[in-house]
Amino acid sequence: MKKIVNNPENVVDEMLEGIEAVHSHTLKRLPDSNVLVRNEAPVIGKVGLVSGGGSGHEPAHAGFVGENMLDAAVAGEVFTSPTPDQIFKAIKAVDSGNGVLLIVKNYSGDVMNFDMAAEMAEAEGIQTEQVIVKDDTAVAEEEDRRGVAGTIFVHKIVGTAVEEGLNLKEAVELARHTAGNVRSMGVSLKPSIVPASGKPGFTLEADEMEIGTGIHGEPGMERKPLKEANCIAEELLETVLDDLDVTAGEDVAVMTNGQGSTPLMELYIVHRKVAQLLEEKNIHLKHSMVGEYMTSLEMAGCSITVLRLDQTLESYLL
Amino acid sequence: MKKIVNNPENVVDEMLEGIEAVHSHTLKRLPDSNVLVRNEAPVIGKVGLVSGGGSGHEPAHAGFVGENMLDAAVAGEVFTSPTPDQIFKAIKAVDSGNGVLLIVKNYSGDVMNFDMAAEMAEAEGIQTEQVIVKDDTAVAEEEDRRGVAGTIFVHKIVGTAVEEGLNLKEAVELARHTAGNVRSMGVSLKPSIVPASGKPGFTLEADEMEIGTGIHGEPGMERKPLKEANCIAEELLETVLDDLDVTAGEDVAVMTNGQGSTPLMELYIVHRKVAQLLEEKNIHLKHSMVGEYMTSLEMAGCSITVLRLDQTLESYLL
Amino acid sequence: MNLSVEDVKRWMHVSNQKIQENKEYLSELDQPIGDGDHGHNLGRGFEEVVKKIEREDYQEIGALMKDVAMTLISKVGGAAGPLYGTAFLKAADEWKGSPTITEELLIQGLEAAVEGLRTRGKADRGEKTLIDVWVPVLDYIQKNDVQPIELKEIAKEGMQSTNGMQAKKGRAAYFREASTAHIDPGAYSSYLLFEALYESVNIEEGAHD
Amino acid sequence: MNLSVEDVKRWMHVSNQKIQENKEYLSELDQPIGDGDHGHNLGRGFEEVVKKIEREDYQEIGALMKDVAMTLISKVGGAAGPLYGTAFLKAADEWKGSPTITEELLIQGLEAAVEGLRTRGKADRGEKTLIDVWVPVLDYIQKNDVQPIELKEIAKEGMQSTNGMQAKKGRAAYFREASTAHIDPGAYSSYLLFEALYESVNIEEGAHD
Ligand SMILES: Nc1ncnc2c1ncn2[C@@H]1O[C@H](COP(=O)(O)OP(=O)(O)O)[C@@H](O)[C@H]1O
Ligand SMILES: Nc1ncnc2c1ncn2[C@@H]1O[C@H](COP(=O)(O)OP(=O)(O)O)[C@@H](O)[C@H]1O
Ligand SMILES: [Mg+2]
Ligand SMILES: [Mg+2]
Ligand SMILES: [Mg+2]
Ligand SMILES: [Mg+2]
Repeated sequence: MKKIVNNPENVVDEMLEGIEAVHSHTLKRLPDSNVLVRNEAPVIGKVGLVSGGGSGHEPAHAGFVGENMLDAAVAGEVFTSPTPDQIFKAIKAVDSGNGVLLIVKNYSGDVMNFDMAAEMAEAEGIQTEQVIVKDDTAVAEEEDRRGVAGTIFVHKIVGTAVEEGLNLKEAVELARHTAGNVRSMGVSLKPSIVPASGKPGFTLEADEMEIGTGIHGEPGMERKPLKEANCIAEELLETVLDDLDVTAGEDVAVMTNGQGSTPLMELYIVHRKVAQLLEEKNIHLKHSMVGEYMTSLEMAGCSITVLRLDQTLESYLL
Repeated sequence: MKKIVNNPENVVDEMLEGIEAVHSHTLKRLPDSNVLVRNEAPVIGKVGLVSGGGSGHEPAHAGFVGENMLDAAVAGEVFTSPTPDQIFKAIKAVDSGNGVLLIVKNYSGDVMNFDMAAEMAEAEGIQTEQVIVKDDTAVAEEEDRRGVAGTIFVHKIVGTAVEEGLNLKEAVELARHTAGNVRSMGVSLKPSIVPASGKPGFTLEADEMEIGTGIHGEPGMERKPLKEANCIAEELLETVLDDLDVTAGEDVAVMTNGQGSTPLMELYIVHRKVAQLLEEKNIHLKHSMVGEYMTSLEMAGCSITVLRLDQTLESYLL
Repeated sequence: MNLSVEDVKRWMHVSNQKIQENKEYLSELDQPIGDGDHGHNLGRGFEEVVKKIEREDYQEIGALMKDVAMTLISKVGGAAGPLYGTAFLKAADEWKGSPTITEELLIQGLEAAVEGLRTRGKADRGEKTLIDVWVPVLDYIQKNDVQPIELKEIAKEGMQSTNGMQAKKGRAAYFREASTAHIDPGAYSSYLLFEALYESVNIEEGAHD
Repeated sequence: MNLSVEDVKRWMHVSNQKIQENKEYLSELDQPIGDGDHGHNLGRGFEEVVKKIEREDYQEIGALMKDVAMTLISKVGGAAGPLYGTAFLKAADEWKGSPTITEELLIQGLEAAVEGLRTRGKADRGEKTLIDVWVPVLDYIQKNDVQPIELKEIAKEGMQSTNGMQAKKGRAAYFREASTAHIDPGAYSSYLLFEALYESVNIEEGAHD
């Protein structure tokens, strides 16, 4: 394991200290917690927005705390859901009496821990709602789909919307609407290594790639010989467009996301092909995002996320 | 070689197409060139700002084209300086009659190619000036020092300053002043592989790190056993502070830069220690930047850049 | 089989011991069909549980069990944290105010725990989860005069039965058919808890000889 | 030794041939003390040079050499591009308007080229660069009645002399002492250019036999 860390058990705590040191203009860490909260929280009159999950996906989620985004992000251990007490602290810190919306990636652990936190909040009279993001097209069964990079679109769109005054009920609807129109698909070339275990989550031969890996290295749909960038772009994009049933004439936003160690150069090469394919299909690419948004430590590979845009979504995104 | 590319010979061209597709609101690619130019260029009344270098360092330099930053970035082949004709195209595209400042990283190839471009510009009556950034403390001889991540501070500070109206002479002075007060030092854990060759630039044992590697994998100062993050942070920071002769009571900005495949988590863990050490020394950390600014494809490791701030530099940076 | 506050404390101590001893093994079970952290997650949690209950002085089982549950909830994380946390919390509710767990209370407590597991995890028998241990154990105590050793055997069979099931819930489900020929790590840790229960009453009984 | 437009064209063709044949070797020389691209950089450039000069019809050497120079400048990049580009450009200036390079013009051209290399690269003899080939060659033609084969031998000696020097300029300088026991790739490619010159006049002379 070749990592720049101190004691592997302290990586999350030390990372959070680092984040707080750098971004103290925007956020603060709640005492004795793994919760990063926007400085202005609770914003009076505004619905609170909380997300979180295991660590190792940086900049998700702490990097998305701020105006027009999240009010708080809760960090679990590496690739491990945060616990309910932590999530509950975040909820309390951001509630201004207008209720709190929890944005959850669909992993059993996350779902259950956020559920318990919501119950704790309810017991103290704080109103919460949850939206479970299930954008990973790699899993056949819709209910079992994982929440991956598409989650960032939910943060952004709902973040802007609640800043503009949507109430909790409207925010939930918008969040579900966004989540319902976003799909992702990834490909991995090299695994990541969790600091505490020092072992890779999976292994691949020198000429293999895995289509559809999850953001903790969960198995994908197919393992096959590494293809060139254009083929990869086409395969990922087609799968996603197909699943989302996007047709000619529609508007989309696309995120080409790096999994951690993929050079920006490669992401742009992939995105170039995505843009070309969309143009050929007469699907309008209204907004592009290329970079690292939802990573898996030093995993190599990328994912493509498509969000079908309507006027509402576009107005909050752009 | 495990990369998401098509024909390795086309990586730069395809990357530039991708960048143009994504950032068309900000920049355009000059026809038949590897030059990306800000849409508003030439900005009337403003000194033009051009930088560039080999590709593979993304987001440098194309990612820094825009308001308060560069007017144009010239991309060479991977890890290879761009040619004078390309640089000259950039100069012509951004000159509004107020002259053009070239920001050059101190590599023989870059220096000579930019020199020739400046001569071409002179032959056509365009006034240019150059600032050569030599921030890499790893090289003993000051004249031979490489230009690395510190270059980004020059882009940002001079970019803001010329937007506010500095003339060419003032811009050169400010650029030299910035370059004179910035120093960097890196550590590498894993090499990168140039797509065309498919071979790593250097090799390291599983438990080794190299202190002071250049951004193309040039040798550093010392190869030694991998240390923990706090030790690495301390060694890099001390070397830089020492070289720059920063003393208690002074103000600095610090960039903790990832070399390509280092998780953000590790960068924050390093920066945490940097912030602590500075506090202990009573050096005021006024501005922190943590992330990937000057990469080397998928190299693993990080660098620390310190900029000594005075009122002028601070006013343009913050 | 009646359990005093001391018995339950001992149960938790033996549980912790077993989880620590099997920490690596539990994580190894979680490696091929999960993310290889189950033993470490529970290890972290039970270590805190015994610390917590040693610091306190309990007059009744409810308060003790609630501390166990809350500690697991806040220290384990992942899927196992809320599951075990919920199970113990629901049982604690049933045992509130009781200085002893009678057989009747044991049934009530386990019923509530299993109900909690089902609601929390939305899993059912045969989906290759810890449910495949808890449900047969509950069945057994509902229908029989409880013999600790039998209870342990039932738990063991339930754990073994997961080897051969295709996972439908949790991370293991992503492995589809590849998940089948493995023991479920959560089932194994649940078996350890019931084995610990058997051993802690047995030590007790031995002590009375 | 007088060189016609055709001779110079042939020189460039033979140069390209040699660079292409030695492309991998030149890059290998550049690997341990540079970035392993010297052969590929020059290969890319000379391929374009021969394409360019085949398309055009030259009446005099200056125009031909200027095209060679501009092509190298725009296609090679790195350190070698501006260096060779400058060298040929400066020589082209001296040869402007001349349909033949006389020995006197050859001296003037090479003087200008070496002057250009020095100004561009700020390197001097003994710093392990292509200068260590060009300077002895210039010395030789300044002081002798040029024999092509001797010129080639001088270039070869210059190239070999870099093995044992510690690099002071270019990427190789970062390798400090470790750069010493290697041939400089730029010196090797310069040797190839002079070997090509020797061979192209020799073919010519052979043709006249
Ligand atoms: N929905 C569920 N219902 C019941 N048990 C579950 C469910 N999801 C997971 N489990 C149990 O949790 C165990 C995994 O726990 P653990 O490894 O600690 O969590 P994680 O999967 O978050 O890493 C599985 O072996 C299984 O027994
Ligand atoms: N300042 C200099 N003066 C003279 N020659 C130089 C100088 N810098 C580099 N060279 C020559 O250039 C050669 C390397 O060329 P090349 O590998 O194509 O460029 P780069 O170093 O940019 O990759 C060296 O072997 C050396 O002969
Ligand atoms: Mg886990
Ligand atoms: Mg090079
Ligand atoms: Mg697990
Ligand atoms: Mg080279």
